[in-house]
Order: sequence, then C-alpha cells, then structure tokens
Amino acid sequence: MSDQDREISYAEAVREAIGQAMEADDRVFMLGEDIGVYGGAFGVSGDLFERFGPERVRDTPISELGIVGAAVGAALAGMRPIVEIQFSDFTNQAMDQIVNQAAKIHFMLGGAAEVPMVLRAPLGSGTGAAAQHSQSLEAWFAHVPGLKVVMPATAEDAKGLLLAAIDDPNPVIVLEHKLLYRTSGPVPEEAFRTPLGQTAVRREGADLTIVATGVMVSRALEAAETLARDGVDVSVLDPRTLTPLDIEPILADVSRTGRVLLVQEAPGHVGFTSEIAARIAESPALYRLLAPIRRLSGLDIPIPYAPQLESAAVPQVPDIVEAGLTLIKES
Amino acid sequence: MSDQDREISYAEAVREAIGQAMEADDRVFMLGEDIGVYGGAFGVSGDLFERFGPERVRDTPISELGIVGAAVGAALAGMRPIVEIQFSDFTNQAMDQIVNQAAKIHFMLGGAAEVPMVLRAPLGSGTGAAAQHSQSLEAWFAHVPGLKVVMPATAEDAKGLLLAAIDDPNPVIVLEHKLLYRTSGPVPEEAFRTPLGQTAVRREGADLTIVATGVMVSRALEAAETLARDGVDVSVLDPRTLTPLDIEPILADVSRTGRVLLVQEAPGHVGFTSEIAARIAESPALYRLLAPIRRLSGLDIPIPYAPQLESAAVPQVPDIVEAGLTLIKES
Amino acid sequence: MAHPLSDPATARQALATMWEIRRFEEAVDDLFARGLMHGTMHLSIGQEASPTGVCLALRDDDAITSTHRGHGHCIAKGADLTRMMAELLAKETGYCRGRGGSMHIADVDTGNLGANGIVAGGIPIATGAALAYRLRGDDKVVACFFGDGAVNEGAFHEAVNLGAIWKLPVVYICENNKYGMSFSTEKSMAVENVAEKAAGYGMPGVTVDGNDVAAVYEAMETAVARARSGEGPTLLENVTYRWKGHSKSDKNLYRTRDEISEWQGRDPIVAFETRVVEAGLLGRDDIAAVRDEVVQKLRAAVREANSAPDADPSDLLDSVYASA
Amino acid sequence: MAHPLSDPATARQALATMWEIRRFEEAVDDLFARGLMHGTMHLSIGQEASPTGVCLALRDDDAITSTHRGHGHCIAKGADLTRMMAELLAKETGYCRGRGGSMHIADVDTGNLGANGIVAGGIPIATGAALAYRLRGDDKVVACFFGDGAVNEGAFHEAVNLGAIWKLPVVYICENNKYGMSFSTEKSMAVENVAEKAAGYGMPGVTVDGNDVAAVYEAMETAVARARSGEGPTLLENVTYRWKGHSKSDKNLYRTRDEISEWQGRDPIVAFETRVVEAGLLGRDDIAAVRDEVVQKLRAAVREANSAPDADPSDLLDSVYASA
Ligand SMILES: Cc1ncc(C[n+]2csc(CCOP(=O)(O)OP(=O)(O)O)c2C)c(N)n1
Ligand SMILES: Cc1ncc(C[n+]2csc(CCOP(=O)(O)OP(=O)(O)O)c2C)c(N)n1
Ligand SMILES: [Mg+2]
Ligand SMILES: [Mg+2]
Repeated sequence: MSDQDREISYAEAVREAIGQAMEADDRVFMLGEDIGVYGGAFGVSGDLFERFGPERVRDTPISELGIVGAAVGAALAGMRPIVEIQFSDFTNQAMDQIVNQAAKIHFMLGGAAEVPMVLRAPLGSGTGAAAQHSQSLEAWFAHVPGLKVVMPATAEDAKGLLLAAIDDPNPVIVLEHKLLYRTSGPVPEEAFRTPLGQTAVRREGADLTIVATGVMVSRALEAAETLARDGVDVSVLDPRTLTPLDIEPILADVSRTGRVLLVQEAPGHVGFTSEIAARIAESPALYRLLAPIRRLSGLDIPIPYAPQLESAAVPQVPDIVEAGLTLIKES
Repeated sequence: MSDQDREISYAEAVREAIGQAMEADDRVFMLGEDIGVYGGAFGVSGDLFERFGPERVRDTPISELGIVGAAVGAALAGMRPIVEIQFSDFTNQAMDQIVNQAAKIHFMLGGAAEVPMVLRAPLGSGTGAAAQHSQSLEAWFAHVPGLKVVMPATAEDAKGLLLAAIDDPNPVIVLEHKLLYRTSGPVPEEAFRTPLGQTAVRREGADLTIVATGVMVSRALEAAETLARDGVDVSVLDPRTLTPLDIEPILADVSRTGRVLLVQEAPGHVGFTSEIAARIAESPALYRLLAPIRRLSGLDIPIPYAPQLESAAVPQVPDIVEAGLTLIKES
Repeated sequence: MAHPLSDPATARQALATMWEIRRFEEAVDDLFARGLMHGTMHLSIGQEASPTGVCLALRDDDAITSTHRGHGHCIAKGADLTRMMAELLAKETGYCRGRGGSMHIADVDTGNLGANGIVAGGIPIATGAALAYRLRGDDKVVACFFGDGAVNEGAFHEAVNLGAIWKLPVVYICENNKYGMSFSTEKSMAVENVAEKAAGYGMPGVTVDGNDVAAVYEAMETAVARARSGEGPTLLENVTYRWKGHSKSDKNLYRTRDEISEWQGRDPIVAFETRVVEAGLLGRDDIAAVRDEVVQKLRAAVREANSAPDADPSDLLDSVYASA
Repeated sequence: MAHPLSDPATARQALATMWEIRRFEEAVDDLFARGLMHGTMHLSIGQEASPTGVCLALRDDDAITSTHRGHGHCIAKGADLTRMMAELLAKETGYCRGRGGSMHIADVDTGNLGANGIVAGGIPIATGAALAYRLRGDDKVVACFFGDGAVNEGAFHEAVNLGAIWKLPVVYICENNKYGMSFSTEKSMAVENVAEKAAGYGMPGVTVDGNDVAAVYEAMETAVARARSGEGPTLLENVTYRWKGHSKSDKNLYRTRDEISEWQGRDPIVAFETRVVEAGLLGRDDIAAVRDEVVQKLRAAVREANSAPDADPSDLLDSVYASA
C-alpha cells in the first residue's frame, strides 16, 4: 500500500499530528481532562500518554478556565500547548481566557508577546448527549479578532490543518466534529501542513454552489450525488478555516453557478453562514445570482435528547437535497 | 412640563425602570458588583440601594459566574432577578450559566420550568478602557437559542424595553451602550412597556436604508442629516431586539429604497449585521437592490487604548456619511 | 424527615429507596446494553446511600439540584419511576418530554430543580434558589449535589462563597466517589478530604461514610437544621464509590479490579439491611418483600414507559421560549 | 535578591523603588486630573511596599503577572519609567505602542508578563508560565499578583489548585487592600484572612503586614525558595491599603475618612525610612538624595514621554495576529 492510499480515521489523524509535533518540537505538549490513561473522552489522545508520559500529556482536574489559562501562560512563556476541551460546550467555562486573554494579548501588548496555542474541542450533535454537550459555537470564535478558527471536515485536513495550527504563532481554535472521529480517509504519513485560510473545492459543478463546514461537508457531498441523479450539477466548497476566511473561491464559484446554498449545523441566527451570505451580497457576485441566497441551518433551538428530535434539529442529507432542488426551481 | 416632554438620561431611565419594577413586584431584585452604596460602576443603580435596601439591591463579590448562576437559580425558584455585569466583557466569566443553563433550561426540561431573569451589561468602546472593557458581543448572545437580546438606543427604549424584559418569562440580555448612559431624551414617567421584537423606524427616507443598533443609531441619524444636505434621503431603522428580530420593516424599507447600509460597532466578521445582510439576500428584497449590500462595522481588531486608535476602530459619523455616498454612487 | 433507623416504616422507606435506585440503574444498564437507550448514561450503583440519606433529612417542599449522575437524587426526592424511565426512553411522557434525557432529568414538583450535564453547573443554581427562598421568607432548604470532580471548577468556589457570606439555606453535598471520570482525588487535590476546603469559606466541613445511610442522614440533619435556622451552609462530603464505569465509554483503565471489588464489599444496601435486621426493625421477610415490590415497580415502570408515545418533534420551535 | 535591610545599597534600592512608584502614581494622578490622560487609572499609592518587597526576592529572570493596579509591579520588576509613561500617554514608544494602556502594561524583557484588566485573569496565566518553566527545565519562579477581590473569582480557585497539585514554581500574592472596588473583605468572605484559604489547596498561607517592605521580603524569600526547589506554591497575603479611590470614578462612599487617614498614618515609605535610619543603613541626607533623584527621574520620564510620537493607527489591522 503506498503512502497515498493509507486510510486512517479522523481521530487517528489528529493523534498522529500531535504525536509528530511532539516528536519534532519539545515545546509542544498537551493538557486536558482525562487525556492520560483514559485516552480522552473521544479516544483521541489514545496512546500519546504512554508514548510521551504524564508531563507532556498532562491530565488535569475539571477546571476548564484554569487549564486554558495555563495554556495561555505556557504559550506566553515559550511553550506550544495543545489544550483539549472535552466538549466544545465547556469552552463556555474558559471564555475569559480564550477571548479576553489569548485572543487579545498580542495586540494589547503592542506585539511584544505571542500566544502560540491550540485549543481543540469536539463540537456538534448526533450522539444523544443533549443540549449541553452538542452545541456548535464556531460563529462565536470566528467573531473574535485575534483567534483563528479551524473546522476540519476530513481525516486529511484533521491532520494537516492541526499541524499548521500548532506551527501558528497565534491562538487557534480547532473544532472537530464528534461524528467525524470514526470516519476514515486517506492521510499521508509524513508531517504535512495544510495552510490555514484556503477554501477547499470538494466537488465542482455547474448549477449550484453548496458551501458547508464540518460534518455538513460530507452530507453536502452525499446530497450532491443525489442531486446529480436529478440532473443538478453541484459544487461543494469547504472554507476549512472560518478565520482567516478565504472567500474568493466561494465568490468565484457562486458567480459561475448563480445559485448558492449555505449549510451549517449551528442555528442559523447570526451564524457563520450569515457571514458568507453577507460577503456574497456585498460583492459583485450578487449580480450573478439567479435565485436568492439560501441558508440551511440547524433550527434555532437547543439540541434535544430524543434521537428523532435531535436529527430533526440539524440538516440531514435529504434536507440538503430538497433545499437544492427548491433553489433550482426558484431560479 | 407635561409628562411627554420630561427628559431624563439613559442611565436614569434604566434606574427608573428597575425602581418601578421593584415597587410593583416583590419578586424583582438586583444583584451585581458595586451596585450598593457605590451606586454601580456607571452609576446606574444610584439610589436604588437606599430605596430598597441591601437585600433587594444586593452587592456581590467579584464572582460573575456565581452571581449569574445565583440569578438563574433564583429565577427557577420564582424570583425575577436583574443581574448587572459591570462590563459586558465579563459575561465571558459567566457564559456557562448564561448559555448552558439559563438559555436552555426551559427547553431541556420540556417546559417544566422557566428562567425569568434579566442580565444587564454595558457594552462598547469610547471610554479609553481598552480591549478587555470595550467589546460588543451582542452577536454571540443573538446566536444562542433561548436568549432574548435587547440593545436600547434611546433613553425611552432603555426604560420601556427593560420593563418588558423584566416581565418576560425568559432570560433576556440587555446590552446598554456605555456612551449612551449620559445622553438624554424624553421618557414617559409611567411604567410603560416597549414590546420586544419591534423594529423602530427612526427616520424615513427615499434613497437609502441604514440599519443600526446601540450607539450607532444616533450616529446614523446624525449622518442622515449630513447626507440630507447632500440630497440623499435616508431611512434609519433600529431593530432594538436582536432576538426576537423583527425583519419585515427592514425588508420593506430596503425594497423601497433599493440601497442598504448596515452599521454596527462590533467587528464585522460573523457579526449581527451579517445576519441582516443574509436575511435581505435570501428575501425578494434582493431583487430590488440597486447596489450591493454594504456593511460598515468595527475593524476586526481588539479595541485599542489610545484615543485616536480607539475612534479609528469603530464607525464614526463621517464614516457613515462616506459609506452612504459611496452606495449612492455605486448604484 | 426521620432517622432511617428510628422506626420500621422509615427503615423500610430508606431501604426501598436504595433498592429503587439500584434496580433503576440496573434496568437502564440493561436497556442501554441492548441498544434500546440513546445517548450516554452515568449510573450511581454503589452510591445509593448518599441521595437516600440526604433526602430523608429534607422536607418534601425542600429542593435539590442534581448532576449528570442524577437518577438516584431524582428517585430519592420522590420522582415517579415511570416518567423517569420514559424520559430516558425518549418518550413524550418523560419528565422533559424527551428533550432532556438522563443528564437533564428534573421533577420540579417534587423539588428536583434539575440534573445538570455541566460539572458544577448546579452549584450556583442551588445557591440562587436558596437566595430566592430567603428573599421570599420561605424556610425551605436546598440540597446541592455534586461530585468530587466538580470541586475543582470555579463555579464551586464562587457559589459556595456566596452561600457562606449570605448564610443561605443550602447544604453543599459532595459525593466523593474518588474519581472525576478517570482522574483521582489523590491527583486532583492536594488535601485528603474535600471537606477540608470548607474552612476557607468559613463554613463547617464534614466527611462521612457515604455508604452508611444513617451516617449520611445524621450529618445531613445537622446541616439542614443549621441551614434552616439561618446559620448558613455546610459542606458535607459523602465518601462513596461507583461500581460501574464513569459512563458507557469507560474502559476502567485508571483503577484496579481489586479496588472495585473491595468497594463492592462495602455495598451500602447490604450494610443497611444487616443493620435493620440487627436492630430488630425489619425481618428478613420484610426485606425480601421490599426487594420484590421494587422489582415489580421497576418492571411496571419499564413496561409503561416503553408503551408511551415517542417524543413529539412537531412543536420543537415553540419549545424554546416560555410564553407570558 | 537581598533583604532590604541587609546593606545600604539594597536599602537604597528598596527605598528608591517605593518612591518611584509613589511619584509615578502621583504624576499619573496629576496628568489625569489635568485631562492629559485617557481612560481610567488604578493607583497604588499606599501599597508600594508589596511589589517592592516581592520583587526584591526575585531574580531578574523570574517573572511576574500583574493586575489593573499594576504600575507598582511593573516598576518594581524593573521597567523603564519613560516607556511606562509613554504608554499611559498613548504614545508609539509606550510599552504597548499605545494599544494597551494602564491596564495592559507589560515589559516582557524584565519579566513582567502583563497587567490584566480582568480581575483574576492573570492567575491562570502565571500558573501556566510556571508550568512552562518546569517543562523547560528552567528554575525560574513566577510571582503572581492579585487583589483581595480576585480571590472570589473561579479563576483564582482553579489556577491555585493546579499550582498546588503540580507543585509549580509560583507564588500567589494577594495584595489585600481591604476592598475589591467598594466591597469590603469583611463582606466578601466569611474568613478573616485570605491566607486561610491556602489550607484547602494544601499549600502554606501566610499573612504579613503588606506595608512593611522587610516583612514582605522575608515571607517572599521563603516562598520563592520553596517554589524554586520544587515544593510548590505559597499563598502570600500582603495586607495593605490604597489611599486613593478605586479608579477615577470613585466617590469613596464605602469607607470613612478616618479609615483612610489611619492608613495614611501607616505610610510604608515613611516607616521604611525610619527603619533604615534607625538601623544606621542610610542617613537623612541619603534619603533626601533618593527622593530628589526620583523626582528628577520622573520629570524626565514625563517630559520624554510627552514629546514622543502619538500611537500610530496605520498598522492597526496588521497588529492583531503575530506572523510566523
Ligand atoms: C464543565 C464540564 N467539564 C467536563 C465535563 C465532562 N465530564 C462529565 S462528568 C465528568 C466527571 C465528573 O466527576 P465528578 O464531579 O466527581 O462526578 P462523578 O462522575 O464522579 O459522579 C466529566 C469530566 C462536563 N460534563 N462538564
Ligand atoms: C472579571 C472582572 N470583574 C469585574 C471587574 C471590574 N473591576 C475592576 S477592578 C475591581 C476591583 C478589584 O478588587 P481587587 O482584586 O481587590 O483589586 P484592587 O482594585 O483592590 O487592587 C473590579 C470589580 C473586572 N475588571 N474584571
Ligand atoms: Mg466523582
Ligand atoms: Mg482590593
């Protein structure tokens, strides 16, 4: 099997990236709850504890604010910490350190200091964990100047973007969708970097542009297959990083197809796709639209527990197909 | 002087609303840091401590998470707490209780409980308080289902919307712009309510729709006067509540004028006006646009300390005028 | 509101509650293993004496706040097993209409203000509820449950301090089962007992054998009296152990078989049964009857819950905001 | 790194530092009153002994984290008065290029990792810096300053616990000036001294007269030795008082004139001057010389800072992210 064909899971890709970064650079270390012998709530850290020991794969008490703050301090003092927050919902506990400290220190100090840290956290619904364990708060982080925000949609990106995030001299929030951890894909073995700020064109089509992030990328691709059978030729674009946002490929594709569907799991109101819609609407691409912009988002509700309620709360493949067909009809 | 002509300051209007609510309803009480004998960091609580005593105007330690959580618990147990957070930046400390608890409890409990609380906090820049005391995070709250979000732009609204917020059986975030506290306007003396979810048309014009919130409303009105002298007839609309959002008057006005300028103090990236832009772009109003939608936002930077840097960081009246003129030219 | 060893009826009630918790958790474990239950579940098998002893010392109109490991609290405070099971089975008749599930189970009518998926999330809420009772002139008390792991959260610190300075009618109850998921208390704190933290807040701290329902009751009774009389909170630490993994994904790598079986030897229910028999309060046949009744009750609960209608998605959008 | 009363040179240095803080704050107060300074300012007049004694016990390559009331910490750690003043005057030559101002003043080169506008915000950061030194095998120590009000924040609790369980090289220094803005420590906590909270974290807690620079130094020296040798943190409480209002908007309604003047009678600088004279370390003329030098230094700092170019808005957008 050649390197290019090797398939590993998204969780393994994250682990591999961290392992390679820790091997290459003494300054890199991990801290988080139950990342030691337990191997992480989602099994991501796995054997890193055995390989690197308790100092560099540092199990912590349940103190999100404290550990994120410790990462900020360690980064300021020259280390390259990677914090794992068990569920991205618990970033709420640590917002002061993320937003008031990490994001602003470089600016506030007039450039005299840097905060090269990575905060990884699983987001999203689909596991029956209900409202306090299933949120998608990427829009918040994207709204905060000083943070970079990454949402890898594939195993390959989970590795390449994470390695780029670890290299970055700024605080980077990496939001991993928990339903993706067990999905697999080809991932090069070497420690490659995928630059932050490059929209990926996952599929190219003539009739409709779908922009999607996180777990919605694979749903959009699946929907695109169905739509293809209905004669609708779909592009699927994945911004991959919300900040910095590489908008040009999106504007170009929309200008070409004249129709755009923006898909996210998070509630629609003041979400990330609101920004994409705004960027399109303030660009000349606006004049190429054959139909109004369409957003398909999670309902504006907390994520419910019951499986049928939970899946009704966020876009599923048939919803994307339907929205795509409606867009075609409208134009 | 008739009741209608009485002018009081925005801070007095807030205080009057709280005082009237506390007189009318034993369940209403305040808690916050330095709201007692100090009278509040911005002097808002003023003499309420003398009038209602230390039990109902409850000074607290510096424990934002604890006091917001105490408000959640008190609300659950039948009271109607009003928490003051000294600067809205410190809501970061309390996000878990705001977002994971207050916003979700009614839903998570299947309707078995209510959390009728108000969280008031000053937001915005302009006082030289730098990056950790000058943020505008309204977009975050608006993105969270379960919260209502209010941004009063006038003294009258500061009172009427706050009284409506106190009545509301849900958690309501009221964001008061600190530069507005000392501005005055006519405010009825009786305990009137301004319903949440009604966009105010502050000015009607034929050529251009400006949508603005908070302190940007008065700046937009000032800019409109200047633009009028240049022959540009401007509407100024103020949504007043970000959730629930009354979008219809905005779409109607944009459809009429064909041009729209969205103004906010917060950084533009994934902000509240992104949502307004998206709503327009997914409505038929899109087809009435004579020029692309235009957003004028704070720079995507933390708020700097130096006065000239601080004012460069957020839209000022001349910026609004210029953006308006550009829009006219473009179309 | 009587000592579990004071009379046969109370002894019977305490025993029945502990068995209800045990059997409820076993039923959940079973349903989950058979793929009939969704999400994740945190079981309190082995910890039954703590909620039972605590709630025995409360009045019906007193309140509790609970945790992710909250089934026991909910049962001990008096919730209906069928509606609990219905919630876990994602039914419309569940306490939360299937919207909350295990981590958000609540029964406001019996004074359970809610489980909480957020570690330490309930501590400020309990404190606020106690403040509400004080402000309203009620003499109700709030019992606030949380785990040893929760003690490391800022929320614990801020809320407990508020309770202390305002002398609120709340009892802070740490169910110290030695681990916060996988991280042991030996590692997570540099003191022996959680109760040692009380002194820093100017309140009493008491450590008891959390597997001894009588000891829990006694400590709680003192704490409740203190709280109700306006003297303020107590930090009560019930030392106990969970037999099962933290949640369904736990491989138990962080603790030994020996440790687990040692604690299984300290079964709180067996211990209590022995004591009530020794005290002559109940006979072996009474005990057998209690067990039987509980088994029947659980069977009925599962059956009824199973046949209830599934949670209804039709009004999801209308469920977010309360209307005036 | 010597006792302030050990020799004339150190005594002189300690005195000069205290005077620099005093005069710096007075200059700021004056500039602010004259409308020449922007924002708000938190002055540490009356508290000079604490940063001075603490930093005397540190090595140059040790680090500190500071607070909104941070001018004294910054000066005591060795920052340049001109660049500090330039920052407060919103000049391009200021430590933060006018972007941070008083609440974010920092001088990374002398080990000041930054003031903080967030109460308790620096405590986790200090803890993390100490962790970094440990991981890198440095034997540096971090001195973490915060106020009595900060002790009520969750950040204090979580961070101090991390420091304790990991035995990090950090000293937690509470400058207890009796008020967190207007709220007194009598009201904000149910214990007498902040240091009593240390026991709950399994670390030593020490309360000293924070207006006695020698006492502060002695306690700090012990704490630093402990930290540097891997035995872990200490919670050091320096009891002191701020003479001025909390910030520029303070009407001082929450404390009495008497209380203020009583504390003004315990001026840390006057007390130290008396001691060094009594100890025969410095003469009255030496002291006059120190005062004079400081006055000159301050005048020069204000003059130079005033004539520096204003902060430059042109690269604002490029100042947000560091580049690789
Ligand atoms: C704020 C927060 N952090 C982390 C988690 C994940 N988590 C759920 S339960 C748990 C362990 C809690 O330990 P403890 O408080 O001792 O309760 P126990 O599970 O032992 O009953 C963790 C880490 C969470 N739910 N909330
Ligand atoms: C998280 C947070 N809450 C509130 C404030 C507002 N505030 C600034 S300083 C201060 C008082 C701080 O008291 P203390 O820690 O004792 O320090 P001192 O001012 O007495 O030096 C307050 C409430 C803040 N800056 N940050
Ligand atoms: Mg535990
Ligand atoms: Mg203080």
